[in-house]
Amino acid sequence: MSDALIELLPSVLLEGLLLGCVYAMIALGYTMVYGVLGLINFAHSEVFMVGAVAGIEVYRYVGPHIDNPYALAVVAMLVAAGVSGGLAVAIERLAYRPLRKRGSTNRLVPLITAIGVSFFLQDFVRLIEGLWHGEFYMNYPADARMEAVHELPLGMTIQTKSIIVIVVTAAMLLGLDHLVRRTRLGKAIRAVAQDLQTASLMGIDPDRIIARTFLIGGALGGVAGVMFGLLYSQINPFVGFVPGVKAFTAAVLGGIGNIYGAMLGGLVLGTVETLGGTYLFFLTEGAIGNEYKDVVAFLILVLLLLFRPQGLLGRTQGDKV
Amino acid sequence: RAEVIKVASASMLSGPQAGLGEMIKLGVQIAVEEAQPRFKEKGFDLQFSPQDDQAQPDVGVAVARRIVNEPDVLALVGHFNSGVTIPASEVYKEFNLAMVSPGSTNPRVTERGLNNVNRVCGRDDVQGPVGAEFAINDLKAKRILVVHDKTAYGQGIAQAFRDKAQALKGQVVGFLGTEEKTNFQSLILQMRVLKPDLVYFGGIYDQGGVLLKQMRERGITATFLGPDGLESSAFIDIAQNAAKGAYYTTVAGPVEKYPLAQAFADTFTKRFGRAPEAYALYSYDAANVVLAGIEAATAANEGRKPTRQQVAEAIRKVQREGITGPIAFNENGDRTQADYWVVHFEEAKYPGKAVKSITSAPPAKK
Amino acid sequence: MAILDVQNLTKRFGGLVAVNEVSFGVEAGQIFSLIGPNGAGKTTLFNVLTGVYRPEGGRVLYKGKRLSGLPPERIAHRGVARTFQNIRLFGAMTVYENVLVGQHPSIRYNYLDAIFRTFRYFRAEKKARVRAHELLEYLGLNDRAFELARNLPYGAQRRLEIARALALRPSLLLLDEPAAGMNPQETDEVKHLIRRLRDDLHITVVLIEHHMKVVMEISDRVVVLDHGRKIAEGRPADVRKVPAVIEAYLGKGALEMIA
Amino acid sequence: MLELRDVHACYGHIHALKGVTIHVQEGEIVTLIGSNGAGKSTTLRCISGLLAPRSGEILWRGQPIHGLKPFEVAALGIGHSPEGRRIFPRLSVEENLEIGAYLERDAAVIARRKTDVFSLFPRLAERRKQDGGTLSGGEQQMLAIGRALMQNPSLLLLDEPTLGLAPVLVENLFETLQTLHRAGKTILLVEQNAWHALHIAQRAYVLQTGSITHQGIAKEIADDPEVKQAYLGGD
Amino acid sequence: MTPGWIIAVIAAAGLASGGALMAWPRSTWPLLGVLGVLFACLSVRGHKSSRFAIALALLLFFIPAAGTENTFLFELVTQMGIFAAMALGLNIVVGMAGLLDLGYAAFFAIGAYTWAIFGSGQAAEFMSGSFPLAGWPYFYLFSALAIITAALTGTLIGLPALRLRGDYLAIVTLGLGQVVRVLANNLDQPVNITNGPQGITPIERPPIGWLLGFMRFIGLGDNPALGYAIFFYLLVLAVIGIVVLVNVRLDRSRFGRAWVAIREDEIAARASGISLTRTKLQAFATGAAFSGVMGAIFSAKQLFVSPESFTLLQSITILAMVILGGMGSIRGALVGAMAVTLLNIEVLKSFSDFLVDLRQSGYVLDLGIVSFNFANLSDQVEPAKYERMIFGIILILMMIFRPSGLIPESRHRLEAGSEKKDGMTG
Ligand SMILES: Nc1ncnc2c1ncn2[C@@H]1O[C@H](COP(=O)(O)OP(=O)(O)OP(=O)(O)O)[C@@H](O)[C@H]1O
Ligand SMILES: Nc1ncnc2c1ncn2[C@@H]1O[C@H](COP(=O)(O)OP(=O)(O)OP(=O)(O)O)[C@@H](O)[C@H]1O
Ligand SMILES: [Mg+2]
Ligand SMILES: [Mg+2]
Repeated sequence: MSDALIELLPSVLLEGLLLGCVYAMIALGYTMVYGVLGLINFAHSEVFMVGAVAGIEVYRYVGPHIDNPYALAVVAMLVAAGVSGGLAVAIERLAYRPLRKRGSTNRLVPLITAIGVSFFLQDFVRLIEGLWHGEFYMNYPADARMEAVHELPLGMTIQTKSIIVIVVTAAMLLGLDHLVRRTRLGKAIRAVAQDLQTASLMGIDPDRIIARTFLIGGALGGVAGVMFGLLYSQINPFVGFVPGVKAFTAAVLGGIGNIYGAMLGGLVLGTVETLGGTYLFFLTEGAIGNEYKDVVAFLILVLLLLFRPQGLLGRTQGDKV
Repeated sequence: RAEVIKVASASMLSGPQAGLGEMIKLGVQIAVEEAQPRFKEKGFDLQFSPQDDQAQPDVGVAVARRIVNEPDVLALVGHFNSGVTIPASEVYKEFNLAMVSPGSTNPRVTERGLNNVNRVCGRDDVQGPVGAEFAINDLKAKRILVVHDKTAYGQGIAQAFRDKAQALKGQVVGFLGTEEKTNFQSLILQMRVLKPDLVYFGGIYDQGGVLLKQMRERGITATFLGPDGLESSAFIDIAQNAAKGAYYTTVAGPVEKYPLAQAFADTFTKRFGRAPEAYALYSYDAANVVLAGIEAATAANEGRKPTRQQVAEAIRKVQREGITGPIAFNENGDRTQADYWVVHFEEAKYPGKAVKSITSAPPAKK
Repeated sequence: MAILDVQNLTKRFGGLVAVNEVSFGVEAGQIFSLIGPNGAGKTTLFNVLTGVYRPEGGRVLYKGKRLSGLPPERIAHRGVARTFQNIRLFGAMTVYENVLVGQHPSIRYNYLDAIFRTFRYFRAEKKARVRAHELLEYLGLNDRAFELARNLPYGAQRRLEIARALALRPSLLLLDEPAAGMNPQETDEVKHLIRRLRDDLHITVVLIEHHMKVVMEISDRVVVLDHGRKIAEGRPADVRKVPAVIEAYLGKGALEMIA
Repeated sequence: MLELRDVHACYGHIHALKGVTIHVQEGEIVTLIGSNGAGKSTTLRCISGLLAPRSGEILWRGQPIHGLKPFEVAALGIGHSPEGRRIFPRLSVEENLEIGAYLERDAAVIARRKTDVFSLFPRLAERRKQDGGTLSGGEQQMLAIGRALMQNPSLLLLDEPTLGLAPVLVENLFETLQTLHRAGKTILLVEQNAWHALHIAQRAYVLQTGSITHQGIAKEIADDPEVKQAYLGGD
Repeated sequence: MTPGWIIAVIAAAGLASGGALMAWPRSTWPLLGVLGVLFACLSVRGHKSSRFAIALALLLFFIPAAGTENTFLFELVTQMGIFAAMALGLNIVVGMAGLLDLGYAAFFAIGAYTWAIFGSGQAAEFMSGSFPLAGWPYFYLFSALAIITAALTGTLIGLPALRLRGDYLAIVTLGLGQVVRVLANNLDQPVNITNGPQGITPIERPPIGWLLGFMRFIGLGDNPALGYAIFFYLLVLAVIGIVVLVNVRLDRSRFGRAWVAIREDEIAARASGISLTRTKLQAFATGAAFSGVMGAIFSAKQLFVSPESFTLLQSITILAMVILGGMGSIRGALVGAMAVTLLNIEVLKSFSDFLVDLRQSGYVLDLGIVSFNFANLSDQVEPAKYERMIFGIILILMMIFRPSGLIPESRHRLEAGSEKKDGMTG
């Protein structure tokens, strides 16, 4: 038996990596908004969901006209990025900016707003989809070419769509890193994040920078939504919640506000979850199993944070006494 | 002005399970709309009051308290989750309000012997064993893996399945619970080690379909069997080609055996623009039982509006041919004789084909 | 005997040695000043003394007992109070509450006393309230007692920080640039205040300050830090003649100004 | 160049400015002195758009600028080094400076300005990569001034730039301001160190609880007995 | 201080709405009136005893009198009370001490299971003895025990949280809250402690012979259903009274000040001799205790507990109550809990019932230019389905228009008031 378990390990890690990619993409959205506003944008899980739904609509309406599944996936991702990015900007405009303008400094107030936005979007999407298609459970159509299985060494197998997910995630991360670290916009984002008022004294328009941050984070969430749909097929207006919480956890695990942290946190969380979910059952000889995978994931989170309270890649507060 | 009689439905209309809850509501709505002319003739204005219990016990209890304090409500179809039904029924009991649940299959719902609580669905401790018999005797399963969704429904039925399968000398290689809704990769990895030839999934189609699809994608070929939670056209939409060859057990008989069901499906599709799913059938039946009970009680009351007590007594005595088979209740409120069917998706198409019928009565009161 | 004895204290941040083998002693009842160029390590030294940072080397004795290594709250309980270079008040609390919080260690009653409002609770709270008013009076903040601390003007905030520190009933008080941001007249007031703290309340004061007028006029003893090292120590009049101090810190103009 | 006419400003119900009228000519150093809470910082905040005046006008080269947002004011060439330094704590020293030159897109110009700032404050060059938030108080002050200089503004608003600086640096700073002045910069300087400020300024205003009490040539103000008594420390 | 005539108006409104509620116990408007008056009693200043008297009259006379006709009123106020206690507890942790806790429902779960396991046959599954523990002292004993277990768990959860700041703390509490729920859902094997997803039922309720006797005496009959509705109503009111009292007293003691101080500035607080460890743990334990005792009451009232009642959503709802009411404000927490509960189980439901009725009656809204027949409303627009959406919108609007809450924290006024009183007496 134990040989079989060891043989399984590479496959388990590969699955963890895939799940981690989805978490990471969502986590990036959390981290970016957190970075700039210090706000846990709970509505981000709904931005992600809307991305997934937008992707479905592409498959519904554009799908019949495009025969190339890869091109179709790319179109879906682009549209989802646009829709989710736009939605994120709209949320910022309508729900968060009025709060900023009223000079509220309490960070929990936007948190509650975010929850309100979340509730609203879930049922709103449901209403729209219901009126439009009479149904709000949606499925990404299967395409044989996307599902094709490739053999890898060590008994691992991978599907074409999974390869796409990994490649897209890597590309997005590199692009984002360049943007934030090297460009003027990136520096402005960080400056606004740390002191909005002073940043505006330097000639930076904070509203614009914040809107762009939401745009980028939202677009990433939209792409993540399509990736999620491709990987796991089923989508509904409530699908954002669980991955949202996990991704937020991943963002914190990696050190919230830190882009590489979000990435690493996502991967670690995806891997730990898959490892726990797979092996607990065998290690305890069936006494407990998959149902404890979140417990394992969270306990590891707690342990890691005990030793690194600022998250894996987070920096200690630069706050001087 | 005509006297008002209200029938309420209580199910989850918001949140992740809203799809199911909505089906329940729509089933009742059709039944009420069909009955309205009949009631009008007798001088009653029959109305429908749909309620949202959010699948949460405390909201369910609050809803129950609202409903019982609305005197025009004479009976209720609902709730769905056993976890909500049980505490809510305690409230209904205090006010003698009859309820007929379309989907609470947990044995405890009726085992408490309350005389206002009935259900038209099966019981976990019957349907599970029916599935186990089929798996061992007909499918000749050698290595069985039982998976469930960690809900009262899914886990209850899976336990009953496991116990029966073991009693029939089947080898159950694992009993796994998961709250996961979308990513079943770790279960599938476990399957690669456990090598089952049959996977029993205790749960609802929205998870079951995804699990099945991912299993097939990863080359797990074990036969897939589940309870009536899988009964839905959405199961096919989700699992797509992977649905081919799957089985499920159900109380709702095949359309060709129950022509009424076809008529209902047509009406439903025409009215709401989509096909009904399992719980719409159950709730339609439940609503008709409720309405029949009210009509009987009215008749017994010389055409005057009956009391809740009278309605509750009448509902317990109803006997009628429903679209899911004949309906009559025993002293606990369970269906006396239920026909269980095994349905097979020979193609990835809904509905599947009934391949076996097993008649079973609820277990005697403990 | 020295009330505070700093021995070979070292504090590093990564490669930077912010405090480098610094030793000195402060006698009870002294006003002791710490000066030096920006970034010399003065504030860091305060932070080590009050337990915010752990030193990498050396030790601190206070009344003959080891202080280094203790957490800040324990050090506060021992009677060492401080103010901060960047003002740190409890902004959403009133001026008066700030001073009550400052008395935390000396208000002695337990959880159940608070819930059942026992005699002990009333006695302790009463005492604390009276003392809070005395302190506010002493620092001229009485008429602003029920304003939120964050709404005070800068100068008043500085005084409130001192009041809060005094609430601890310290025998050693560390003041980090108390006269920063004050105009000459207000600076004079601070000077008198510090004298009074020593003379009336018998508190030993360690002072960081860039206003040479204050430092030179009221200090009994001065230590000069530069790049984390002690470069001079002595009476004010002596220290300000040390060429290294003039070079690194005072500049020539400053001398003229004091003179 | 800059003109404030009867500006009133409030924080909630606190009336902080009660009709302030001042003006600054191109190329001069004007200083604003007054005791704590007099409204000096508030005046600067009104100019740079951080606080909208309740009433009154602020004119920049004849155009009204009250009601503009801070970043719009900055784009006009008004640089503000705010009270309390307001360093970006988790940007490095270098990045803090670069943010100061946000409006300048030419990398060569930015590099040149950076060199200038580093030669003014060598300590900052040493700490190029250190996080702004971990600098000592005085180092942060240098960085704040450096950052404002990076903007290369036509009008520089400085709010207590010497706060927390060592005496030798205070001296250097005032010399620098004079150098800038000679190079044609216009500076509005808020200072507690009135003696020094009046020394280098051409004109001065004295602010007392929200109103201007004295104004005129800096030297004359410095000799005014009342001012002397209140702001220059008696004798 | 509010002028006296306003108090008189409030009293008159209380009388009017209370009377109306007795006359029309099923109508929403008088109920809103009564709750509005209670809200007013909480929000005006001064006249302590008059306000107290008005509130007591409503709570102990008018509402019970109407409640005997419509027991939903008891349910509503009882739920409000349960949530209010939790909001008060969370207010200590989040509002006062500034520790963002997203797993607060865990303590509620612990309290609920403490009684559920022993107040039902469940305990017999894993230990010997005769269960359920029915009869006089047990329920009260276990409610006290629930306080202790919840407080202990609070301390345990607080321990790893000590080193963490802000949102790191939030995620850890979120995680640990999930762990408690997952445990409740899974501890049915290998040993069956919680009965897993099946939940535990029936749960014993304390005997209420005395109350039934009293009800017979005043001519209310002895229907135990009504009796228990009244019993839990009174019990929750009493507990809320105690919780508020404890809260106020802690708030005005060195403990409350220490909580606020660490929220405002940890470093300065430590320099003032406040131990972070101790203060944070005290906050966690106190907050948890309030939730624990209500958990025990909840389980007895519902006769049923299952893990579904203790989700992240529940924690978030309580947090929304605290913020909506006004962070750090005791009266705010009360009002926030009242408002959210009222919205969720009464106002939104009445509203959607109303729309459903409109539709069924084929009502035509005629605005001159456009007219709309409600009967044509698409079935997708079932009002009952969108209660949460409306709740979401209300949350957003509330935050935009009252960002500091319905009754903001007001430490200065509080201290000024108490000081004046001290001045008069001493
Ligand atoms: N947390 C920290 N991390 C890294 N470096 C630090 C940290 N705190 C202080 N430093 C560095 O240590 C040196 C000493 O700083 P400190 O604040 O003690 O100076 P100071 O003498 O108080 O100066 P000032 O008079 O300007 O306040 C400075 O160069 C500063 O940049
Ligand atoms: N954010 C604020 N909220 C409320 N009142 C404020 C605020 N900022 C300043 N004030 C008040 O406005 C008045 C003017 O303040 P301002 O900061 O302009 O004074 P200043 O002259 O710069 O004093 P200082 O020398 O202390 O910096 C003061 O009475 C102060 O208390
Ligand atoms: Mg310093
Ligand atoms: Mg100022």
